[in-house]
Amino acid sequence: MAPNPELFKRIDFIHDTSYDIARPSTTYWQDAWRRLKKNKMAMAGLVMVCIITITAIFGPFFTKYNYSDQKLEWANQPPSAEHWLGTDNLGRDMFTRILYGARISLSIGIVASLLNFTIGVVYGGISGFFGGRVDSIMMRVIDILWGIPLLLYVILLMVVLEPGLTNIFIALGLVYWLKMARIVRGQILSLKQLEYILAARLIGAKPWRIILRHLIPNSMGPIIVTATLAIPEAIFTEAFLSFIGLGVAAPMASWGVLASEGVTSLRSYPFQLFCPAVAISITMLSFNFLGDGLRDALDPRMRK
Amino acid sequence: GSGTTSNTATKSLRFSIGAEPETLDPRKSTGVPESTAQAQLYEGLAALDSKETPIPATAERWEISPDGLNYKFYIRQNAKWSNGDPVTAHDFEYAWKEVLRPEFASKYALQLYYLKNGEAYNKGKATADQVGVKALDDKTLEVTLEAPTAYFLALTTFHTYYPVNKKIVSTNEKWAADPKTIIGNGPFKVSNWVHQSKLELVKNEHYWDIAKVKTDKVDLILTDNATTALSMFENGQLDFIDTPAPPTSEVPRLAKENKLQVFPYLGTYYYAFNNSVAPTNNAKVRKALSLAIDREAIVKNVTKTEEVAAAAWIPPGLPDATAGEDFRKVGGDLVKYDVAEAKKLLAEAGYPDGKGFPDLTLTYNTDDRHKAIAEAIQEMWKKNLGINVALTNQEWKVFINNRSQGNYQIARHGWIGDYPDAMTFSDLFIIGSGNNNIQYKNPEYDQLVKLAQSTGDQTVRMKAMHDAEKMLMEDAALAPIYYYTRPAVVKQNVKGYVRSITGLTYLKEAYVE
Amino acid sequence: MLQYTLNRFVSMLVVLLVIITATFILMHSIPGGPFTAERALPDAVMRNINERYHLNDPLWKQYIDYLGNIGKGDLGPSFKYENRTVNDIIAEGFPVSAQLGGITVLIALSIGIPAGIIAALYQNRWPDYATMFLATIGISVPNFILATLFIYVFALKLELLPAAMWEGVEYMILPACSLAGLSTAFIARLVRSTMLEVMGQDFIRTARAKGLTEFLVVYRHGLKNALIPVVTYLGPQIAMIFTGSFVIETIFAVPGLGRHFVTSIYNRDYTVILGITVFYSTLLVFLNFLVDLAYMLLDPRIKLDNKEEN
Amino acid sequence: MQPVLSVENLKVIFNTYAGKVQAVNDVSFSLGKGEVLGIVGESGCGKSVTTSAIMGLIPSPPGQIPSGRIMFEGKDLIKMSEKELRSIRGNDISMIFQDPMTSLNPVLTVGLQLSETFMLHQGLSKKQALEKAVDMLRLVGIPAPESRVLQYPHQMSGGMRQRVMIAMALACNPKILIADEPTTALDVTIQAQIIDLMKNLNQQLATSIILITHDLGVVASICHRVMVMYAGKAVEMAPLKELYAKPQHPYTWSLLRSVPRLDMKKGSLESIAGQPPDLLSPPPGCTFMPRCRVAMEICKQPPELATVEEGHTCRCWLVDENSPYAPATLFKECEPA
Amino acid sequence: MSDVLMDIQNLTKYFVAKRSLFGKAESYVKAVENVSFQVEKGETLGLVGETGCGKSTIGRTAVGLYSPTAGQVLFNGENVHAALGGSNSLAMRRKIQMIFQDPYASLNPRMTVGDIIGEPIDIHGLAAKQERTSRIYYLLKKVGLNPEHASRFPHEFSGGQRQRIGIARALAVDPEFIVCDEPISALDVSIQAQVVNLLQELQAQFGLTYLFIAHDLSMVKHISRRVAVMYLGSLVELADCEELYKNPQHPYTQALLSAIPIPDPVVELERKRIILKGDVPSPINPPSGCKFRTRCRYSVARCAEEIPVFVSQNEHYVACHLVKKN
Ligand SMILES: Nc1ncnc2c1ncn2[C@@H]1O[C@H](COP(=O)(O)OP(=O)(O)OP(=O)(O)O)[C@@H](O)[C@H]1O
Ligand SMILES: Nc1ncnc2c1ncn2[C@@H]1O[C@H](COP(=O)(O)OP(=O)(O)OP(=O)(O)O)[C@@H](O)[C@H]1O
Ligand SMILES: [Mg+2]
Ligand SMILES: [Mg+2]
Repeated sequence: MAPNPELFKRIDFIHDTSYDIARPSTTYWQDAWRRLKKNKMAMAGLVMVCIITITAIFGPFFTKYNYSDQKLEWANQPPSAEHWLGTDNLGRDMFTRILYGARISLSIGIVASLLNFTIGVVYGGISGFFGGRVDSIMMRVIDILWGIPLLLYVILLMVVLEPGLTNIFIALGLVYWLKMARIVRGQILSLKQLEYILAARLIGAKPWRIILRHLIPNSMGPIIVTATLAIPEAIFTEAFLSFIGLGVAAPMASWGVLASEGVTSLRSYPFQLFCPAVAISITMLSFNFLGDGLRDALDPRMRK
Repeated sequence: GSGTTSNTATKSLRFSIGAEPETLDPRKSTGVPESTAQAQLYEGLAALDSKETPIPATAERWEISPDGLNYKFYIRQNAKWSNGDPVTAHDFEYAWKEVLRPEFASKYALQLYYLKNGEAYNKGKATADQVGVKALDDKTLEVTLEAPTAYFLALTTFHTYYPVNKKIVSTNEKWAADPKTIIGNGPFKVSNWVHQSKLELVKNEHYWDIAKVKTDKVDLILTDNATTALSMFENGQLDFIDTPAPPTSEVPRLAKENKLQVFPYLGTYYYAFNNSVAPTNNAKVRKALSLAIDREAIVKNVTKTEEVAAAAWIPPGLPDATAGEDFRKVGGDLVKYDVAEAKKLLAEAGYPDGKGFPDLTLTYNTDDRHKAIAEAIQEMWKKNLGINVALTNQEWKVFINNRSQGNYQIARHGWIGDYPDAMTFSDLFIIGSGNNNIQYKNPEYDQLVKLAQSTGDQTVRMKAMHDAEKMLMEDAALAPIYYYTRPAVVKQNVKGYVRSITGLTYLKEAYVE
Repeated sequence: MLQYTLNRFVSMLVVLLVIITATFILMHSIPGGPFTAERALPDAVMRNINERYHLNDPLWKQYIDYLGNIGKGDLGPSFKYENRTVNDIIAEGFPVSAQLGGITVLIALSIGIPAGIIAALYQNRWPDYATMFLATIGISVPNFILATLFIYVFALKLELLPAAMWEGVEYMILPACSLAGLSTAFIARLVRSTMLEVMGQDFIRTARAKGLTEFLVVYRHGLKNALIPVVTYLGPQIAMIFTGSFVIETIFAVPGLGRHFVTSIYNRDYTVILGITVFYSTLLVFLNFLVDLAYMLLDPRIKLDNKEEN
Repeated sequence: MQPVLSVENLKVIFNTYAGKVQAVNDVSFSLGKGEVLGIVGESGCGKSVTTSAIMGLIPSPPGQIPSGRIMFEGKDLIKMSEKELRSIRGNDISMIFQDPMTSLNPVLTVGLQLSETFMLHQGLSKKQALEKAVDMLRLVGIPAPESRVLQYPHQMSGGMRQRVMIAMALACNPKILIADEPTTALDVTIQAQIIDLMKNLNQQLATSIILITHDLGVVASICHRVMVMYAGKAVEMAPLKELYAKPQHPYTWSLLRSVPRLDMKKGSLESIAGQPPDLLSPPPGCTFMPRCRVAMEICKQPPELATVEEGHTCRCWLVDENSPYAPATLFKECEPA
Repeated sequence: MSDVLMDIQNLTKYFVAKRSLFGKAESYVKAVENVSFQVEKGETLGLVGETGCGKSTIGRTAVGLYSPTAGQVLFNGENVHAALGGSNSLAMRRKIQMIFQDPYASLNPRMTVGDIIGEPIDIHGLAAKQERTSRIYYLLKKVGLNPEHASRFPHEFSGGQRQRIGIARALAVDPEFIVCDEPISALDVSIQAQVVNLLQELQAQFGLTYLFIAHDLSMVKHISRRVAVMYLGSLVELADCEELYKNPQHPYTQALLSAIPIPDPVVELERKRIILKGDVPSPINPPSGCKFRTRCRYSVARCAEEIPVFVSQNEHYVACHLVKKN
């Protein structure tokens, strides 16, 4: 086939820009969200977290029992059609109690992770970034907070304040970010030596900007892991604090309290432990898979 | 059992007594684990038999003066310390005077205030010589009391009255810390003490009644966690759980499996009303609250350990004036469950159907059982009276502190008798009593108690105490809930132990079959 | 280096002093004292006791005396346990707790790190999901539930192991495993996240290009870069685990130090509270120092012992 | 010359959320024993990816090799198991990476990073390996190698790190050395030293070398054959002198012209107008067309690789037999004023 | 010599190589020793030399990333390090920028290219939101990248593309002075040409001043007005570009120039190089006297004893004892 000589006609050189066109540009967050959406486990986690939250908020309006309704003669019933998750030692409906407990435990979990993300991350960030004397002093403060027995100030709080959730938040606020602060600091100590931090300094980025925009995003992995750990830890600390007298008043009960009570009756009424424990585990699984997905999504090097 | 620690060869008895004893020095201790351990290591002048009557122990006999103020105890010739030393009257004198010596600072010094000048000496207002205890010779002990005390013999079975080996103790301040120097005069002696874990006892070869001791070795297991103790029991690591009591939720199962033995216990579980603050300073309110409690439902569905719904303040098991009569039976039922009456009283107090009822808080110290009871009663009050009572739980010492300072409205309370006499319950609510946490101030009541304390006449005494109790219940100064029981988890093959109503278990004749 | 160590030592003393002071103040400001009991003691008896334990002295004097004694290495007598000193209590309890803690940390590291690595290497495939599922359960099921379940299964149902007490190797397995659960799971998750970060770096590609086995690539080139968070976590965690866990020691009747942390406060056993706090804090501060040293070993770019070079 | 390595129709794509990046698109070449093949081309045209593919180091995901074969000693490297590859990597084929800072492990001493290759492939003891590492560092011209082996990468200058990378790759006398811009961070004297080193290796041990570089001077001093790449494709391949003397592809011309020479007068350097194509959606025809000064209508269709002379191939419609133009004349014609 | 922009005076920078137990430094890497030179406004000063001789260190010290061990850096008569520590450090930051040697390491892996380039714009408040995007696109185009690259991440780029991102970032703040630490060595020649053209264009347009560190002597010659040659932490020669290439005085410079490869296989084969003998000495323990003497073919006894001073002949500075006899 002889090609058409027309084809070999020179075309004038007009630098053809049609191939330079820009696709709509995405920001880092849009990009991360897109990556997150592709992660099935993470999306499953996200959906579960939403379901759990919605159930915690609205669920109690739809059960026929109240968390405090007792039927003493119906105590310790195993799960049945009447009581989906059985009844407790006073004949109260476990399912309803778990629904109400979710409100407490979830808000505790959320507060704990907020504390971690705010105080813990920022504190660790500042300490690690400035290093030297600032770091020494800030870390020694952490040592001190860590060294003073938690129980002592919890008891004091109990005496000073009215019982209720606020107390728990204060108690958590005192110490629940120490681990995070140290982990973040450790990460930042090693990251801040990197060349791109020098580069950021060079363009005049102020310390807070370097910490928030450069160092912390690059420590996201351990941060998310630590934050997701903080949730169950706080849920069970709440149970312990309730024991001291700091939590919500009975007969309202959080998941942690339900689980600790269930432990004593494990052999006779195992469902009383399993139901709250499973509720906590499912919530944690959802949070963790969401967290892991988030971690992956925030790391642009991880594709697919 | 599992192949773990079954000690069949020596037939040791593994017995859980609860937490680590604070001390094995009987003069200083106060708690249950201590006294249980000491009950195996020491022996008082008298001991309680299975019917709670004092019988000769280290003392082979005694004489009591007609006015009931003077006792002479004759100590057995063959009573020996576990190191072979003879037990002498001097040992008793020394031990008792030490308890009272102010610098010795025994927490239970008050147990010896019955002795003449005992209280004065302890307060630094008398000398040791003036105290009413004296060794007349090696084997004779003379005791003089401040006032006639009908139950003094029973008191001598109590650990504060145990002797200590003067030779050892007066020379070695830390004697009670080392198994080698813990010298007792009871059926067993300490061979090893692993703190927080176990106290190993072996037969005391020098014990005067060694013939009756059937077990060579007793391991006292020190754990205060009910679930742990139960696991160890079910795993074959324990034969007998004395303390801690099994978790309530496991009780029905244990009973069904024949592992549970429930013993009477000289104690009342009650709700203390603060008689000096509103709204519980109103007798009608108190009474309404008390009447609205379905005690039967609580013992049946909540506590479940064969407790008895309280019918009045003083529990059964105490002697009355006539021998063989029970104080409670004679006293009769003084509280009941009557919702209609309760509603009526509440209306009279100005809160018909609970309307306008002020904020009321029920405080308890954190514990599953207290919590369950509180929740149940809260619900009863809500249902029966239409009032909402808030619950608060507090850490133990904070709770005690608040309660003893009257810093509460309603608080959970329990009282265990020290000795088998109604007085151990009656004198609680006199003005100035350190344990009058309900802030009850009734001079008439005080007079009745004084009367009972000052006379040796049993009929007068008992009547006074019955009257006092009626007064207390009439005022509804407190709401008794139930009478304690003491459950034990015991293997079928454990025999021969004696459990006293005051909570002590004697293992002298116990053995594993 | 020595200079740095000395500085740290001085700051450690300051930290301890602050901790002691704060604990002292807190402890005396909460209600109840060592001799508050359900049965109120008569005033006379109370007075005698306070006299004997110097509780009548003004607080500042008690504080000064306490510091003086600490200087001599004497942590004082226990208020609750007659004839036992705090030094005794620590000397008896710590070896047990440390032994249990040692095993626990060993388990946590020897399972947690490989699990995290495996999860990272098989990111978003089933080994990852499986280990992370287990790890999440490990984190969300607290040790008291884990311990109870272990006892139920291994001691009561299978009758393989004793349910409690501390009398030999077989007694250590269940408590160590229950205690290790959380740390193992957390370490696994930490390692996974940092390994993911590290394994994407160029130098891993270089290591692979050298023909190193996957094990060496991971172990020598990946792990060291990924360990900083783990080490950070381990510092305080070891202090905590080695001084004993209240929950685990109670559940398994282990005669360790951990129980005293909580019971001494419930008992208001002032000297024990302080003594244990001092002991724990010393360990904690020291371990955090070691952690900082470990940073410098793990990452030569980290310098804590001098001011910024630039 | 019998080829030790032949790459046939290699394609590498990266799956990104935006789409598939066609980083290497149908590249074929062979490397003879003892031959030095230079690869030059626009940055981002797929040179490093091609060589990474040979090493089996395309990160996957996101990378993927949908087609192509890489034959080494009769076996296809792409189909090889990880284990087989491992025994080849570092030993038979080794590679000098482009980015020396990030390619060295920041937390290990350079001594360890060097010596582990010896321990692995030559079974040396730790001590011997470290001694050998010192020798290697000396060989690449690092002063005081005894103390340098104990240092960490961040304590070295860029050039030193690069030389460490080189030493690492030369460690085991590989059959094939892939050098991805080995001398960019080096000063000319060291560069000359390194090039001598590679030349020696090549001449004495008949090591085949693939050299990726931007420095056409370096290419001129060592290569036997040169491949020019543009946008994932090989656009021209010729023996060294031939390429410099008779470049056929317009891109090659531009490339040669962009180089400043000492004997040149100052002024603006010639550069190629426009942007390199987006490899997500490369132009349908000749990828260079949008920037080509001599484009023709037919360039909207993809050109085939055509043989100009024995051993000289070019992917351009200009060298098509039907083309009315002689590239050489156009080359002159387009020279800037 | 009226308009001196950057004045580097007796700059010395040591890194601690080893520390004693007490934290005292025992030995130092003498990266830069007593270096003085000036960069005039609007010029490009090329800085060449052996690898590891301290070029990057000078560059980094000049922009204030390292603090000098001794000596000072004046920018427009103002001490750079003092200004950066002061309250108005942003103003100084904006004036002095740097293009890093290692492109990948200097880019935050978690930021899109758009954000990397946009960050200095944000920090210095150089553009409003809408303008910001167009400015980023403008910069990307300037350095030869597509605007659509703005939403990609550094790891998705080839080495040369990454380097261009770094250049775009430095240009974002419209600096007066840029330290270019081997900005083009990772680029292919056509892009090199683009970038160099760009740099020159900017220079012509805005009067930018460059300290241009490079190994490619041809390129240095092309772009610089004057060239400084370093060896082992010291300046050995500094002269006008044409002059230096035509008439290199220092033996090291001569060796350097002779080693330049020529992109022409025919010429390249014939070229004669001066081969330097011996090993490069260590900067921890540099030779006494003239540092180059261990490898210098003309070295005499005096070279070991006396540190040669910088002497000038018509603005041609050389530090060599033999310069006149040569
Ligand atoms: N992980 C990745 N994800 C997406 N695209 C990638 C990835 N790695 C490389 N690319 C793209 O593949 C193309 C080829 O890259 P490569 O590194 O081979 O270029 P190069 O020819 O080596 O360039 P240089 O000379 O600048 O190093 C580039 O356009 C790059 O953007
Ligand atoms: N942080 C540091 N710690 C210790 N030594 C260092 C450090 N940074 C640089 N050096 C040393 O300082 C000397 C000069 O390094 P510099 O990076 O300035 O060299 P250079 O001239 O830029 O070399 P190249 O051309 O190879 O980049 C080198 O010997 C290097 O090892
Ligand atoms: Mg490349
Ligand atoms: Mg450099």
